[in-house]
Amino acid sequence: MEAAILRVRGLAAGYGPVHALSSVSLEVPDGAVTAVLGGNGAGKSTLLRAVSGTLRFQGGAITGGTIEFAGERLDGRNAAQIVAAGVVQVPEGRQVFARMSVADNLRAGALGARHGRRGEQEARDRVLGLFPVLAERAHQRAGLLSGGEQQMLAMGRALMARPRLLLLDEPSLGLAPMMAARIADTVREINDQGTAVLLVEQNAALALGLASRAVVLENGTVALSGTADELAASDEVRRRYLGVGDEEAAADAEAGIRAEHDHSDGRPTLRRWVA
Amino acid sequence: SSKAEDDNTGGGGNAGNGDAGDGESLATGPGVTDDTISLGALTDMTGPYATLGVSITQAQQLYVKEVNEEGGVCERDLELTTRDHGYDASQAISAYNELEPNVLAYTQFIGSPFVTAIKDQVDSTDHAVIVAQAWTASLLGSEYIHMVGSTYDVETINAIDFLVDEKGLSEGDSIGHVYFEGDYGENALEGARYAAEELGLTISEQQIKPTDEDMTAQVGTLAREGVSAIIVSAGPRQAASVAGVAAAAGLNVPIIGNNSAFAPQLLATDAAPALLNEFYIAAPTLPIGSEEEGPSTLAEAYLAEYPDATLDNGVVAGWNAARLVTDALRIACDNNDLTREGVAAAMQELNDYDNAFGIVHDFSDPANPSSLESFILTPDTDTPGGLVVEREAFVSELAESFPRE
Amino acid sequence: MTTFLELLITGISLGSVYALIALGFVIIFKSTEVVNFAHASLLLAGGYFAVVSRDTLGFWLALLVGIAGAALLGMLLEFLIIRRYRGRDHSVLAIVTIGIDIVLITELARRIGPQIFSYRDPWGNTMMQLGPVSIPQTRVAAFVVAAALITVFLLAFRYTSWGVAMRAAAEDRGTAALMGVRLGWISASAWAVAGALAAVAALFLSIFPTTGLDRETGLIALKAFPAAIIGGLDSTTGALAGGLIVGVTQSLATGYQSELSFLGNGIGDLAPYLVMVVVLLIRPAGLFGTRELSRV
Amino acid sequence: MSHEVSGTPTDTTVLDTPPAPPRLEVIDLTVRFAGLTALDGVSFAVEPGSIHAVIGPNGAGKSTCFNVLSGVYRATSGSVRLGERELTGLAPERIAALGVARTFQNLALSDHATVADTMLLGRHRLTRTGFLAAGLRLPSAVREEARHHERMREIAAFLGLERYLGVPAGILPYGLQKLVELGRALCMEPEVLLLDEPIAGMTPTERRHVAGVIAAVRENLGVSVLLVEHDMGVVMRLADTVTVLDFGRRIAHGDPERVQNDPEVARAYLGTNGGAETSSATAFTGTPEPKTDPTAPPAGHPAPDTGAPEASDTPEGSPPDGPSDGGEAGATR
Amino acid sequence: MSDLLTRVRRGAGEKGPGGPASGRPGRTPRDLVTPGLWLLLGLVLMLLPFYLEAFWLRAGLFAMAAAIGAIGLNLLTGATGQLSLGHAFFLAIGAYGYCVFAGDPDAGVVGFGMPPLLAMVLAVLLAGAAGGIFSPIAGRLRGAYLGIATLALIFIGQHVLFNAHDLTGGYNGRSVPPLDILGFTFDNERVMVASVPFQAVEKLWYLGLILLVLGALFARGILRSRPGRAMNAIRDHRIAAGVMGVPVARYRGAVFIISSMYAGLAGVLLALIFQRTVPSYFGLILALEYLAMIVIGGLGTVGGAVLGAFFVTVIPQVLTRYSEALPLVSAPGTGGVAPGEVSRYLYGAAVVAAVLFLPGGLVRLPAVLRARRARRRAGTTDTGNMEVPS
Ligand SMILES: Nc1ncnc2c1ncn2[C@@H]1O[C@H](COP(=O)(O)OP(=O)(O)OP(=O)(O)O)[C@@H](O)[C@H]1O
Ligand SMILES: Nc1ncnc2c1ncn2[C@@H]1O[C@H](COP(=O)(O)OP(=O)(O)OP(=O)(O)O)[C@@H](O)[C@H]1O
Ligand SMILES: [Mg+2]
Ligand SMILES: [Mg+2]
Repeated sequence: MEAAILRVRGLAAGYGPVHALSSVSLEVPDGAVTAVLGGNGAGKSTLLRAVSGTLRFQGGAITGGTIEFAGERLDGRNAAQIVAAGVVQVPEGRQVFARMSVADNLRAGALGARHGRRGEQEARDRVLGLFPVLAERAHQRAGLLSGGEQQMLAMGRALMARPRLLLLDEPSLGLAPMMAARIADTVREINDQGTAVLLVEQNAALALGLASRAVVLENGTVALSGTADELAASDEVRRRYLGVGDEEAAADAEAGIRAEHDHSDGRPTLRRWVA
Repeated sequence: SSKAEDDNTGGGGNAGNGDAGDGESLATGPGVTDDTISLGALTDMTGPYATLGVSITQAQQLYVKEVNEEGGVCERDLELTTRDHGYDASQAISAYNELEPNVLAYTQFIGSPFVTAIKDQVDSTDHAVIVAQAWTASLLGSEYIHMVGSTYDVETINAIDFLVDEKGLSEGDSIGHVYFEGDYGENALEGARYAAEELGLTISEQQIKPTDEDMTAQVGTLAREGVSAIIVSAGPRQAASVAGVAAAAGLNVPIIGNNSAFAPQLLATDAAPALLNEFYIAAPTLPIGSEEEGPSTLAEAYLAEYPDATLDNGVVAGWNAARLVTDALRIACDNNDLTREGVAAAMQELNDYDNAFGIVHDFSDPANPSSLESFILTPDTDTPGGLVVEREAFVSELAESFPRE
Repeated sequence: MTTFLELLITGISLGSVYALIALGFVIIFKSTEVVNFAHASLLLAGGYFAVVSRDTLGFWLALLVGIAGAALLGMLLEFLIIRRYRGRDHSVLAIVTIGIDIVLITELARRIGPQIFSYRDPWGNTMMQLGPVSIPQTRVAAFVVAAALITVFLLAFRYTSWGVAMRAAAEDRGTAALMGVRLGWISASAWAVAGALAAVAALFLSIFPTTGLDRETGLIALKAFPAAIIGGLDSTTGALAGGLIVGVTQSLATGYQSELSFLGNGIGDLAPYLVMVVVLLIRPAGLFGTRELSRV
Repeated sequence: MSHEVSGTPTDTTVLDTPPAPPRLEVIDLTVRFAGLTALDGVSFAVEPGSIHAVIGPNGAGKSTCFNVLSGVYRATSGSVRLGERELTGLAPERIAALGVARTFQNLALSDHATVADTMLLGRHRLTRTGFLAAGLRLPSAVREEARHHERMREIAAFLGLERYLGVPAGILPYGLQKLVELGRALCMEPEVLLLDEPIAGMTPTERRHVAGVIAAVRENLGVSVLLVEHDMGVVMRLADTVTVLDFGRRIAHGDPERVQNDPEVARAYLGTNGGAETSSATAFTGTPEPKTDPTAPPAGHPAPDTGAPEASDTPEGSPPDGPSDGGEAGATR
Repeated sequence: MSDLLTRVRRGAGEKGPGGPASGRPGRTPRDLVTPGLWLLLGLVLMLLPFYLEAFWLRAGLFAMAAAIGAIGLNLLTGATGQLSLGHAFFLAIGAYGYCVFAGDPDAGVVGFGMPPLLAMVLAVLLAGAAGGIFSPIAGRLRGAYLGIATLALIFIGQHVLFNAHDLTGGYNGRSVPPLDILGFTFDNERVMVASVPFQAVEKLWYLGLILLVLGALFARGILRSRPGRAMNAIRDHRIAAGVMGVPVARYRGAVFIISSMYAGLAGVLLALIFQRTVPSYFGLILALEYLAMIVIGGLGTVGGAVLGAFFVTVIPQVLTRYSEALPLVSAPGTGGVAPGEVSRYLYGAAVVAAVLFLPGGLVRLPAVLRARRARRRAGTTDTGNMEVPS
């Protein structure tokens, strides 16, 4: 395994009374894609927020453990310092600056990085090359873009900082298949250019296809970890996150319904309501 | 325990215990004990009239202190309870009612709306003598509520009389009147309108709000209309701005303000040159800086007590009011009736009352101000309090004939 | 005609001072989405700091002290209070600023007491002749200063990273932080700028033709509310336009008071609010404000 | 598709055949935003009781179409009919009153409202209690509240949400929040249900659950469902008919099988020559090499003019042909 | 259902907050204690006029009137999210409306001499109508724009109050005819009840109590059922509310009207307590005080409005009353900090503190304390990811 660029050890974090992460340890090798899998509420986003120093904006805080990036401690630093160190996150749900133009969103992405005007221009060219639609919409207000366009903008904006480690929180959410594939390509491309990626994905198939290593978070702790291939082969992962392997359900909507009905919790049939 | 009243103290609350110290039967009312007489003061020390309120209150506290040092009134010490209502109606009315059961009279009540608000209650049930710190005609008519000196309407008539007599205004001329919304300005305006009509002058009315501090627009309008004089029934800042703008714009006309339109602090500002030129104030007392005995002793005593304070007309007003109440108490004591009605009756006896501030007052007629006289003052940098007498106390004939319903 | 011209020029000169205050509102609103009702106290504080140091430091240094003091106070408010707010609803923060205002105004009024402070400024009572109209030199100065400052901020918002960062922070602090925006610095700087502008406005509001600074001076900030709204709360150009409109409206309504007497006395102060209501009826986000757009 | 398999009717006695909902017809619908045509003469019809999917690349105009259908945007031209009723031009609440319910692509929930209250909001159109009755707690209001509360619980139970009724919606995980939105829409007892990406961001298990729910809803209640979804696996299995949009235009239409094999669709949307069994998962695990740049306009298609809104500091007039929300362009929060 | 969901369910099911519409579990002892406490509180309030001196009764009455007004504002600003700085205007309409309707026809100012009870009802309706006239404007504006537009109401209101002498009596206001219900007059005529003399305050106390309780129950009824849900939805997500079938504009208008009517009622009550209405009272400061009330007490709740109203109105009175006895506070005229100033520091700071440290306001204080105690007792054990944050 290559040298780890990010080392998380015994990380615990929570939101006030809510404990979202407890003793999470993982390593992100330099120049590779690492995937984090897990169900809803497993703590994936919390992990990324902890790394990027933005937990406090959600009312959360790191309560224990350490985060090391390229040999330097990140925990305890503020978000701006972390960005300056080269760690940039694309937040869940895109969160583009809705009332700013697309162009200004991209400019905002370059705020934290100190690469000078030239650097900014280069970064912009690269981003617009990846996502030509952003050039077309440069003057449109970002909030009016479609969901997928916003996702592209969010990615592009993060790349403006030319990060060494990119944290991606569910980049494929709500994307058309082709667009998701394109994002996947982009991730691969970015990675090839030497940027390490920590990828959180609900879409395990996509994630495992991209990643060299992966961890599975469950209930705020690391349940499984290993190479992507190992995990992809694991029954547990296949059944729970890839949605395959359960012979009865077989990723089939109808079977899903039947399965639900067979369940003893006995979800009732909904009858039409008569007033 | 409950508020249930015992039968022997039930009733009007003015009966009191008859056992006064000196054997004779002195009737006493609320606020009077064997060794103290409680008085109330309702003031504004944190609201828009704080400047006035602080001076009045300090002067009254000083007065009470002096009286007590000289043995008090009716062998009792005076006790002054002050409540700051911050010019808020609910606070003012609460404060009045809070003090009401425990004081014999009020030496101060700032805020004519609030005085008006409790007027009916005073007349019908409370009967406490109140010296109000507002000189508007709307407060006249109660035998319990008094003001020391002329009301704003009369003062304004006198001011116009001064302009005509000494500043050469004549029939056909026009006067600008810059006045506050509310009863101070409006009461003054009534006087101005009456005098103007009688004298064949026209009034150019400019109503402003206490928050307006820049009088450029108003003075500009007056200048275009070619006024020959300006009356200011507003606050000191507005008066200063009027004077300053008029001077700068070359509108060289006499400006005269009501008593409340001047503060000595103005003379430390850039407005000073304009004010020292042709600016006058009509006032119901001698200025604090006068050489006469009344003002000069007060000024001395006040500065001794409050070395950092400013001498302004609030000091005079507060002192006079406290003194008026005390003198009424003395008469009531002589009459063996230290009840509220007794104090009110004593006020009526003060029909020739010289308080050493240049004007003789008559408090016997509730329907009329205690005096119709005004001094005309003018700013002067070298005098404490910043004002000197320009024209001695006088009553305009018009003021005498001013109809009062 | 001269009358009208004179009123117009008086109004513009007064309006430029309102515009300065409104600009402060707008900058705070743009960067932190807070409607700052504490602006009156920033203004009064700036003036107070300046006038109390006038005697020892002389006019220009004292003015600097006032500006720096108000800027610092603004930053302090941002640091101690605004920044601590965890919720999302910015109208709650607006109410917080009301609380701040009450405390600060009370304290400043207590300190100022009965005094009327004079700046003893270099312009004095000189009037300037503009064609048939003469207006105070101080107001010309106010107009020039206001126009210059507003232009500077307009450009800054549009073209500097500071402007981009400020707008980003205004929208979503969390995401802006992800971009490496130093949030603390950004919103503190907005509050500082607003404080500084208020201090400049305080100067022009307490020198000729006004008498001086006293405890009531801050109330004039109330005039800047309709100014900021008429222009549009998030528009720096709007602040200028709104300020001028309020100034001119007020001046005209005062000047033609006798013609307008059917509306009651003292219409001059009410007129800006009436204009504001009319503007809002036609353009709910003010003349230059951006309509809030969002999609689902 | 084979909806006879789905939703085993357990209790046939109470399942009176629901009256068919009216047909929803979109005719030549065009929506333009300042300089950008989001929908360009789109027509399709949702047959009563069917599941109709609308798919297309990001920015194709699917949500815009939903926004017009639910009255959030006003169409530039064209018309939408529900049975006999014309929907274009009606305010959102009027459309809701006709039985059109929807969910939102990005959640539109109150964070602090409990799940129960959130779902009861959906009952708004079915209930009458006004301010007076509510304030005075008139018996009629109490009765109504109880009755609808009961029904809301039924729907919650159906969705598996009954445990969370007392919990603020905002603290639920994303998947559950989406389910709450669906519950809220179901609480409107809709005739037509518009679902904008109902399973995006869910785990496979949750996806299966929700897909089952959708099928069961159609089966049990007989409502028409208009579905926007990028998970092709689910779309193919659930939908009876599919309409494909690209750059605001309809590029394909028909049953899922046909649409999936349409080369145009593959080019513009799927990015592969997508076989019938293409699931979202397999589409990603392979190494898809998009042949064309998906974001570039197809040949012959006019590039959208983006002379649109100016930078934020300039006055922005309402685009003459913009969508309208009670007189204002665009939707406003 | 996925087991992830089940896990979540475990956490939440144990200790859901039991929101208004959630399933109500069987009665716990606490459920029985609460009605008992309310009963006791009611009894105490009923008995107070027999023990408290008039000063405190009057302070209490001011607070009750304020509470009614604050409830109305909280419906508008707290529950529907429409910021209003113009509440004082509607208070003024209520107060002056009552005077005009009930006023003596021959008293120099316009008065219709109606029966006071009718006048009271009409005044409340008039306030509602005024709100109705403004509501189309209110319906168009958002957030800060609405807030400042309502500010115009204050200035317009003051202008009218000062200028329409015939109606309002001008600067010094006009006197308020006492309320009279079926021959029982709420004036200063002493009536002995259990040998306690009852004057205006004592009599009005009961009127105030009744109006407050009715007003509070009415508002609670609204908030906890269909209209309340719609109002909250408009506040939280206007577009979604419309799509769910809520006629947003109509609702916003209706809430504006109802809120104005509450203000009108508060105005009538205030007028009855003052026995005189003065225009300067109904200014910006008053409007800001009402906003402070609902923030300090708690946005969007009836209890919050009531608590906030008591806090904001009673604190200055207490401080003024005990100015001599309090440390740091000095009697007027002795230099130092005046009680009026202290109370302003206090409630200004309270607004800030409430928002920063007690989001949800005073009403949430017991819940927050309870949660903190519970947490301390339970230590910091992980109670699952779905525990409801307090
Ligand atoms: N702002 C917040 N306040 C309180 N609790 C929160 C907050 N954000 C998340 N949580 C809780 O923390 C836990 C972990 O949430 P997190 O968002 O990290 O999960 P996730 O794995 O990203 O889920 P998803 O797939 O839904 O994005 C969940 O139980 C969630 O409810
Ligand atoms: N209110 C608006 N003003 C201006 N442009 C808009 C508005 N709403 C949508 N658009 C534009 O219309 C186009 C279609 O958007 P829409 O949201 O309908 O796409 P979509 O098909 O739902 O995409 P996705 O799958 O990404 O959600 C986009 O280019 C978007 O930028
Ligand atoms: Mg997440
Ligand atoms: Mg969409």
